[in-house]
Amino acid sequence: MAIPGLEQLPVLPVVIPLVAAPLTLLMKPGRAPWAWATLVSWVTFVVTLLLLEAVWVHGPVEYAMGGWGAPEGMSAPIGITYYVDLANALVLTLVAGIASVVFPYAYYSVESEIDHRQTPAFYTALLICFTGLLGVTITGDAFNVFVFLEISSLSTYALIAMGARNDRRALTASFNYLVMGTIGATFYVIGIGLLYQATGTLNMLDLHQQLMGQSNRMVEAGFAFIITGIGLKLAMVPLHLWLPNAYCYAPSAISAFLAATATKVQVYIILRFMFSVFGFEFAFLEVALNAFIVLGIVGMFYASFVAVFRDNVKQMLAYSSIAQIGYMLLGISFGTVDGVAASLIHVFNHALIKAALFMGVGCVVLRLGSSNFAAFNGLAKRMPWTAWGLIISGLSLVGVPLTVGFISKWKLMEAAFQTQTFIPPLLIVLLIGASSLLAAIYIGRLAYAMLLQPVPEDAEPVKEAPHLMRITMWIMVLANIWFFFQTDVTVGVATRAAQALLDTGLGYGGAY
Amino acid sequence: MLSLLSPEMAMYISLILPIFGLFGIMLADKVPNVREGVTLVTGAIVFYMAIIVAVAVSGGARPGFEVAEIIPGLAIRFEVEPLGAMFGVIASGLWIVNSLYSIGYMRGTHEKHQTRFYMCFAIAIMSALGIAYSANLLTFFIFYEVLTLSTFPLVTHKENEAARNGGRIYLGILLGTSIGLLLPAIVLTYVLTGTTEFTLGGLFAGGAEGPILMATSPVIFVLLALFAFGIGKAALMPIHPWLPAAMVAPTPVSAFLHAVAVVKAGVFGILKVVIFIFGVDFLAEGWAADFFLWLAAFSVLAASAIAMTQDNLKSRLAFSTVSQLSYVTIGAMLATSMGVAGGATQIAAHALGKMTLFMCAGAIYVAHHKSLISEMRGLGRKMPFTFIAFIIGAFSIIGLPPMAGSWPKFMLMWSAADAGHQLVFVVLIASSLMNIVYLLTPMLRGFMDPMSSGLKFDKDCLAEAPLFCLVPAWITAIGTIVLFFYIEPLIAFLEPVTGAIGFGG
Amino acid sequence: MSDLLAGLIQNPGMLLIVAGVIVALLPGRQLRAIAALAAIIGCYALLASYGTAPMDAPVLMGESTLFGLDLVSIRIDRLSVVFATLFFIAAGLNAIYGWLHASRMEASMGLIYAGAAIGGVLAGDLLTLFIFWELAALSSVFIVWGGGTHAAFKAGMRYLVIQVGSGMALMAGVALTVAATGETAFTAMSLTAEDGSLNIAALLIFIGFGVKAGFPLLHFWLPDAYPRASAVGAVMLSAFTTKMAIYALARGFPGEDILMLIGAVMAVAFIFFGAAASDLRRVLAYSLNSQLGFMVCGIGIGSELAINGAVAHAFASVIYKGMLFMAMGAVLTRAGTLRAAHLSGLYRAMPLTALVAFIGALTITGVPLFAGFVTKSMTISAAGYYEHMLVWLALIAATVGAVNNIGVRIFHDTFMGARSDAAKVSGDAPLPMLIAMALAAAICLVVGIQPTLLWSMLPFDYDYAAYTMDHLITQMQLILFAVLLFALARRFGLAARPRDGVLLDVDWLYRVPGRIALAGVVRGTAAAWHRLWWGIQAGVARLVKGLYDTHGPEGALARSWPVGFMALFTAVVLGLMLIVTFVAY
Amino acid sequence: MDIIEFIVGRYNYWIFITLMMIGLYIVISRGNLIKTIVGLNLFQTSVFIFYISIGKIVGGTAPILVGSYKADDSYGEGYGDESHGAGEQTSGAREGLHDADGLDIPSNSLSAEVPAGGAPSAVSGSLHQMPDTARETAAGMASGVNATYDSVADAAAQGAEVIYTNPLPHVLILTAIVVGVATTALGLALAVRIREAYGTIEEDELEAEDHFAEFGVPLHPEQGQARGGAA
Repeated sequence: MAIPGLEQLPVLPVVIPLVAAPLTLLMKPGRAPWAWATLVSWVTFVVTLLLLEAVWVHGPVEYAMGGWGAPEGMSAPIGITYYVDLANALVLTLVAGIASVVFPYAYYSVESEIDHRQTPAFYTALLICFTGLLGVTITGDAFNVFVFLEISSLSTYALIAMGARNDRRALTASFNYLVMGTIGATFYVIGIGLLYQATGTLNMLDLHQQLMGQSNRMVEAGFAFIITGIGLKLAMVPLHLWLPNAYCYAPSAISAFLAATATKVQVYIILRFMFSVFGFEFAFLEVALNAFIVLGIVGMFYASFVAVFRDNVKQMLAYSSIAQIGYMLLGISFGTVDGVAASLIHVFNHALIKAALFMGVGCVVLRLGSSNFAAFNGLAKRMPWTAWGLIISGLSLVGVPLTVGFISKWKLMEAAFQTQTFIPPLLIVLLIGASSLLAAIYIGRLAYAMLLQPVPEDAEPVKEAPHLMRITMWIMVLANIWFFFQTDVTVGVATRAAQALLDTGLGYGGAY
Repeated sequence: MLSLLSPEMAMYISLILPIFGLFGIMLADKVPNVREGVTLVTGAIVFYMAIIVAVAVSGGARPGFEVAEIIPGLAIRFEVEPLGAMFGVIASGLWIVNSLYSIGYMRGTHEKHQTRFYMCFAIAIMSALGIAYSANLLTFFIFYEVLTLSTFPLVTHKENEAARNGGRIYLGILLGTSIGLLLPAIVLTYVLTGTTEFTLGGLFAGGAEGPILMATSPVIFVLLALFAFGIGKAALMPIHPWLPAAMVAPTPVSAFLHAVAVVKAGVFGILKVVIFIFGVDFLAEGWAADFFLWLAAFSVLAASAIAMTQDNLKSRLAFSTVSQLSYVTIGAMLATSMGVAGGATQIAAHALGKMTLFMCAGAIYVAHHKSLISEMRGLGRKMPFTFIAFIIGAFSIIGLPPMAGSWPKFMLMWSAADAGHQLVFVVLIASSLMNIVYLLTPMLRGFMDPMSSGLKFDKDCLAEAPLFCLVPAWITAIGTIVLFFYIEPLIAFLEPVTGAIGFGG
Repeated sequence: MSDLLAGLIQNPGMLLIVAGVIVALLPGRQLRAIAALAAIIGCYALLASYGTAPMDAPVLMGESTLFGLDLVSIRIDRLSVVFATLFFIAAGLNAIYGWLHASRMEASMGLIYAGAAIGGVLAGDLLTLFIFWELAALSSVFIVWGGGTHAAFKAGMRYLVIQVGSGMALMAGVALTVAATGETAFTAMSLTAEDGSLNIAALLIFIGFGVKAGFPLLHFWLPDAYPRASAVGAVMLSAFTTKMAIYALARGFPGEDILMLIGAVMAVAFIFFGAAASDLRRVLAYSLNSQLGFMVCGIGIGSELAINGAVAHAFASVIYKGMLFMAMGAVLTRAGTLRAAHLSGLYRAMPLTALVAFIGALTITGVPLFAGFVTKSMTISAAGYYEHMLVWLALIAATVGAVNNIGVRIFHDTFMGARSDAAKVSGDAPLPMLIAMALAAAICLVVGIQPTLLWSMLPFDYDYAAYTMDHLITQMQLILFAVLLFALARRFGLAARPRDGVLLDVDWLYRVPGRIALAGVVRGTAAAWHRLWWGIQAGVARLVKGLYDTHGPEGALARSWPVGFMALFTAVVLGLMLIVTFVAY
Repeated sequence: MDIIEFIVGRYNYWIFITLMMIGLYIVISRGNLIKTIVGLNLFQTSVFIFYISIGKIVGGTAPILVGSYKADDSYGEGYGDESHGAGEQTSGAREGLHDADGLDIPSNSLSAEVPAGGAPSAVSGSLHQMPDTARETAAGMASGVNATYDSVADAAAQGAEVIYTNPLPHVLILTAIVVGVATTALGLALAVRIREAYGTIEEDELEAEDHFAEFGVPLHPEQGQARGGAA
C-alpha cells in the first residue's frame, strides 16, 4: 500500500483499544473510564473510516504483523497477517461506528445498572470486547480469529454477568453463554486444526489456495466443525439457545452493543470462510448453502413467532435478532454477488436497527426499571422521544420504506429473484415478505402499547431519558433514515465487497 | 394567483402542508374550534394546490421532482399525470367536505381523542396525495404504507374490543398483502426492468425496444397476481375482509377513508399498474388479465349478495364498496383504453356517491344512534333530508342518470364490447339490480314503513342530524349530479393517460 | 355549463324536469299545480316553436359531444313531435286532474316523469334516449311509491328493478353498438345482422324497449305497479312509460316481423288476465297492455299505414286509458276501494264519472264517433290489407276482449246495477278531476268525429278514410256480437265476477320461485362467505394458539433450556453435520 | 490394512475423541455448574492434545537448527522453485494422504520408523505426514531468526536431515491454554456469583427458581424440583 504515513493503519483498530483497555482499569470510577472509552471508540472509528476509504480507493490492504510477511517467492506469510478488503472494512467500520455511539450512550445506563466501583472494570471489559470484535474482523489468520473471538467472548461473558445487579438471571445467562461459547470456539479450533493438518497453513488466503479443488474427509470434517462453531457463536438456528437470555439480562448498553456487533462479526466470519477460504470448488459448499436456505427460513419464522409472544421487549428483540440472522444466512445461501451483498447490507442495516432499538429499551429500563411490555404502555406520552425513536427503528426492522430495513429487504428480495435454488425464487421472496410481516406484528404490538394504550393510572410521572442517551439513540435512529437515502456506503461497498469475496470463492481475482 | 405558484411548488406545499397542519392541530389540542379551523384551512389550501396541479396537468405539463435516488433506478420521485391529478383533487376536495362532516359527527357523538383523530387524518390525506403524485412504484409503496399505518389509529378509534379486532384484521390484511405480495411484485418489476418508474404505455411493453417479456408469459400472470392481491386496498375478493372490518371506525373515517382515500388509493394503484407498468395494450395481448377480470366480476356479484344480508348499514355499505371497487378492477383488467377510462371515472363517481351514503349513515347515527337497518324503519319521515341525500347517492351507485355513477357503467360496457367480454354486461346489469335492492330498500322503508319500535318521538316534527352532518352529505349528493353533466371534461382530462376520448380515440 | 348539459337543456323535456325540481320546492298544492301547468304550457310552447319536420328530413338540435360521440338532444320530426305533443297533453291533463290531490312528490315527480318521456321521444341519439329512459324509470317509481302502502312500496321496488333492468339492457345495447360502429344516432335497426346472424346489440336494445312496452313475460311490472299507485299516480303512470316504448319501437324497429307475433300475443293474452283481475285498475292495466299489443302489431307490420295506425292508437290510448284511470281514480278517491266485488251501482252517486267511464268504454271498444274507432281500424286495416291474417284475428279478438273488460267490467259492473255499500259515497268526483276527465272525453270525441285533425300529425301522409261502410259494419257487428255474448255468458253464470285474491301472472315466477332462488343464492353466497370467514378466523386463532403453545414463553421452542441441553443439542447438530458431510462426500 | 494397526496407529485421535466425548458428556449430563466447568475443561484439553499430537513426530526434535547445510539437489530445487514447487509438493503429499484408506485422515503414525535416506523420506507416507512440515518448519525458523529467504532455504535444507517436530501447533495451543484458563477462571467466578445470588449451583434448581420468578408457578409442580426437559 502506498499511502504515506498510513502504513500502520490496519493494525491501529486493534492496537488502540487493546492498549487503552488496561489503562481504563487504572482510572477512578465515574466519568473518566467512560470518557476514555468513548474517546477510544471515536479514534478507532476514525481509523476504520480511513481504512475503509483506503480500501475503497486502493483495493485490499495487507499488513503483516511485526513485518513477518510472506518471504519473497513464498505465497504464504510467515506470521499473522491482517488482511483488509471491503468486506471486513465495512464490518470494521460498522463495529467501530456502533461503538462510538453506544459507548457515549452507556454512561447513564451503566451508572444505574452497574455498581459504581465496577465501572472501570466494565469499560475495560467493554474495550477488550471491542478489541476482540475488531480483531476477529481484521485478521487474515484463521487461528488468530479464534484468539480474538475468545477475547471478545470472555469479556462479553463478564459484561453480561454485570447485568446481575438488575436481574440475577444475568449470571446464569452468562454462564450458559460461557459454556456454549466455549464449546463453539473449541469446535472452531478443532476445525482449524483439521484444516491445518490438511494444508499446513493458517493464513486464510493461503488456506484458500491450498484448498482449491481439494476435498477430503479431513477438510470436510474441518468445515463441519468450523461452521458449527461459528454457527453457535452466530446464534444460527438451531444453535441460538444461549442468545435470548444473554441479550435480555445484559446491561442495556451491552445488549445494544452486542446485538449490533457480535453476531454481525460472526456473519462476516462465515462469509469469509465459505467464500474466501473454502470457495465454490469445495464440494460441500453447495450442500451447506442449501442447508443455509432452510436454516435461514426456519430461523426467520421460528424466532419471529417466538418474538411475537414475548412479553419482555428485550427478549423479543433478542429473538428478533435470531430471525434477522436468518435473513443474513439466506442472503449468503444464494451464493451470488447480490445475495452476499444483501447479506452484508443487512449486517450493516440490522446493526443500526438493533442498536437503536436496544438503546431505546435501555432508556425505558433506566427510567421505568423494566423492559416488560407493561412498562411501555402509553410511553409515547411519557417519553415521546424514546417512544418515537423505538417506533421508527421498529419500522426499520419491519422494512418499511424510508428506513434502512427497506433497503435490506429490497436487496434480499432482488437477490432472491435472481437466484436459482431448489426452492422457487418467488416462494423465497414471499416467505421473506411473510416473515417481515411477523416482524410487523411484534413491532406493531410494541407500537400499539406505546401509542394507543393508556398510561397506567397508578403510574408515577417520569422524565425523559437523559439528553445524552436520547441524542445517541436518535443518532442511531437518524442513521436508520440516513442510510436509506445514502446507500453508497451500504449497497456500493457491500456489492463490491461481495464481488471480491465471490471472485475469491470462484478462484480468480481477489486474493493477491 | 394561479400563476404565482408553479405546479411543482404546489406539489411541495400539498405534500408538506398537512404535516404543518398536523402540528397545528396538535398545538390546538385544547381549543376545538381552532383545531378544526386548522384542519379546514389546511384542507382548503391543499385542495387549492391540488387544483393548481390539476390545471397545470390539463395544460399538458407533467410537474414533478425527485427527492432522492436510493439505488440506481430506484428513486423517490413525484410526477403528476392526469389520473393522479384527478385522484389528488378528489381526495383533497372531499377531505374538506369530510372535515366539515367530522365536526358535526365527532362533536355530535362526543368522541374521545378528537385531536388524534384530526392528526391522523392529516397524515392520511398527505399519503393519499403522495400516492396520487408518485412517479414510481417505490414512492407509491411508501405512501401506501403510510396510509395504512396512519389510518390504523382511526380504525381503532373507539378503543373497545370490537375496534381492536377490526383494527387487527385491517392492519393484518393490508400490511400482509402489501409487504407479502406488493413488495415482491415491485422487486420483481425492478429485477426485470431495472426501474420502477410509471411509464406511459407500460414498463413491460417496453416502448421502442419492444417488450421485455412475452405478453403471454406466465411471469406476467404471476406479476399481475402479486399486484392485484398485493394492492389489498383495492379489496378484490378474497382479500376484502379488511374493509368491513374497518367499519368499526367512526363514520367520517368510513366515509372518507373507506369510500374515498384508502380504497381509491387501492384501485388507483391497480389502474396505475395496468396503465403504466404493464401497459394496456400489452396486457390485452396476453391472457393474464382474464382471470382477474372474472375474479373482479365475481367480487362484484358476491359482495353484493353479502351486502344484501347485512343488517348493519355501514357494513352493508362496506360490502357495496367492495362490489363497486371491483368495477375499477374490471375496467383495468378489460385492458382497453375505454376500460381504464371507465375505471378512472368510477373512482370519481363512486367517491362522491359512496361518501354521500356513508355520511348519511353517520348522520342517522349522530341523530338517533341507530346503525341497524331494522331499527330505521319509518325514520325517513323524521329526517327526510338525510334520507333523500342517501337515495340520491344510492341512485348514483346504481348507475341511474342523472347521477355520475351511470357513466362508468356505460364506459365499462363499451369497453367490454371492445374487448369481446359480453358476459361483463350481465355482471354489471345484475350488480345494478342488486344495488337497487340493498341500497334503496332500507331508505324507502324509512319513508314507507311504520316507525320502528325503538324510535320514540315526543313531538311531530323533523328530527334531523346537525347541519354539519347534513350539508356535506348534500354537497356530495349534488356533486354526483354535477359530475354526471361534466363527465366529458373529465374524460378529456384523463385522455392523455387512458387514450380514451371515445370512439376512434 | 357543460356541453352535455347545454345540449340537453334545449330539450323541452329537460326543461320540464327542471321545472319538476322547482315544483318540489314550492309550498301548497294549488301553487304547485299552477306552476306545473305553467311549465307544461311553456315547454309546449318551446316545442311548438321548433315546428315539425318530415320523417326523412328531421331537424336536429342541441348537439354535443361525449366520448367522441355526437349527441343530439332533440330530433324534430313528425314521429317525435306527435308523441311529444301527446305527452304534453297528458301531462296537462294530469296536472289538472291532480290539482287538489297530488302530493308534493307526485306533483314534482309527475312533471319530471312527463319531462323524461318527452325528452326521450325527442332524443336524437341512443345515449340521450338512455338518459331519459332511466329518468323516466327513476321518476315514475316515486309515483308508484306515492301509493303510500307497503304493497306499493314492494311493487315499486319490483317496478324499479325491472325498469332499471330495461335501462341497463338499453345501455348494454348502446355500448355494443357504439363499440362496433361509433354511431349513436337513434335510427331504425334490425335484429338480424347483415350476415343473417343475431344482432346482439339490437337485441339488447329490443329487450330494453320490450320491457317498457310490456312484451309478454316482460310485462308483469305493469299490472303489478299501476294499481298500487295513488289515484293521481296511476293516471300519470298510464300515460308515459309504455307509450315511450311504443315510440322507441316505432323508431327503432319498424317492420320487425317478430313484433307482429309479440303484439298479437299481447293483444289477446292480456284480455284474459284482465278478465280475471279483481282490482279495477288492474283490469285497466291489463287492458292497457292488451291495447299496447295493437300498437306493437302495427309497428311490426311496418307499413306507413300501420305505423300511422300504431301512433294514432297510441295517441288515443293515452287519452282514453288516462280517462278511464282518472275515472277509477275518482272512484278510489270517493269510495276508497277498487275491489270489483265491492262496487256496483256507483252511477247514482257519481253520475258524471259514470258518464266518463261510459265514454271511455265506447272509445276503447271502438264505437264509431269515438277516437278508438278511427285509430283501431287503421291498424286492423293495415293488418288486413297485407294479409296478416293471424294478426288481424288477434286484433279482432282483442277488441272483443275490450268489450268485456271495459264495457262490462269497468262500466257496467261498477256503475250500473244495485248500489253496494262501498258505492254509497258522498258525491261525484272533485271538480279538477271532472275537468280533466271532461277534457279527455272531449279529445276522444273530437278525434273520433274529426280524425283528420290527428291524421295531419301522424308521421306519414297517408290518405286513410276511417268512416267507410266496411269499417263501420265490421266494427258494429263485432261490438254488438260481443255484448250479446257477454250478456248471455253473464246470464248463464259463465263469466262470474272475479273474487278478491291475488291474480297470478308471470310475476309469480319471480315472486315465488324466483324469489326463493334469488334468496337462496344470496343467502347461500353470504352464508358460504361467512362460514369461510369465520373458518379463517377460527383457523387463525387455532394457529395462534398452537404457535403460542410451542413458541410462547413456556413453549418448548422458546423457553430457556439448561446448559446441558444446549450442549447436547449442539453436539447433535455437529454430529448431523459430520454425517452429512461424510455422506455427501 | 490391518484393523488393529488402523486403530492403534491413530491412537492419538482416539484419545482426543474419547476425552472430548467425556468432556462433552459431563457438560451435558451434569447439572452442577462446577462439574460443567470441569467437563468443559476436559473438552478443551482434548483439543490441546489433538493439536499437540498433530505437530509431534516420533524422534523429532525441537526446531532448533542443527548440523550444517548439505546440498541436496532435488530438495533444494524443490524449494528453489518457490511456491510452485511447494505447491506441487503439497499436492503430491495430499494425494498420498488421500489414498490412505480408512478414515482418510492422514496417518500420523507416531510409531513409524524414521527411515533412512533424508530428504525424500520427509515427504514419504511412512514418516510423520504433515505435508508441509518441512516448509512450516522453515517458515517458523525463518520467522524465528528473521532471516532472508536464502538462509531460510538453507536452514530448511539443513533441517531436512534432522526430524523436527512442528512447533507451530504447540505455539498455537499455548494460546488456547491461556484462553482455556481464562474461561475456567471466569466460569468459576460466575459459579461463585451464582451461588451468592441463588444459593445453589444446581442447574435444575436454578431453572426452577427462574421459572417461578418469571411465571409465578413452579416449573414442575408434580415433580417438585425435578429436572426439566433436558433429559
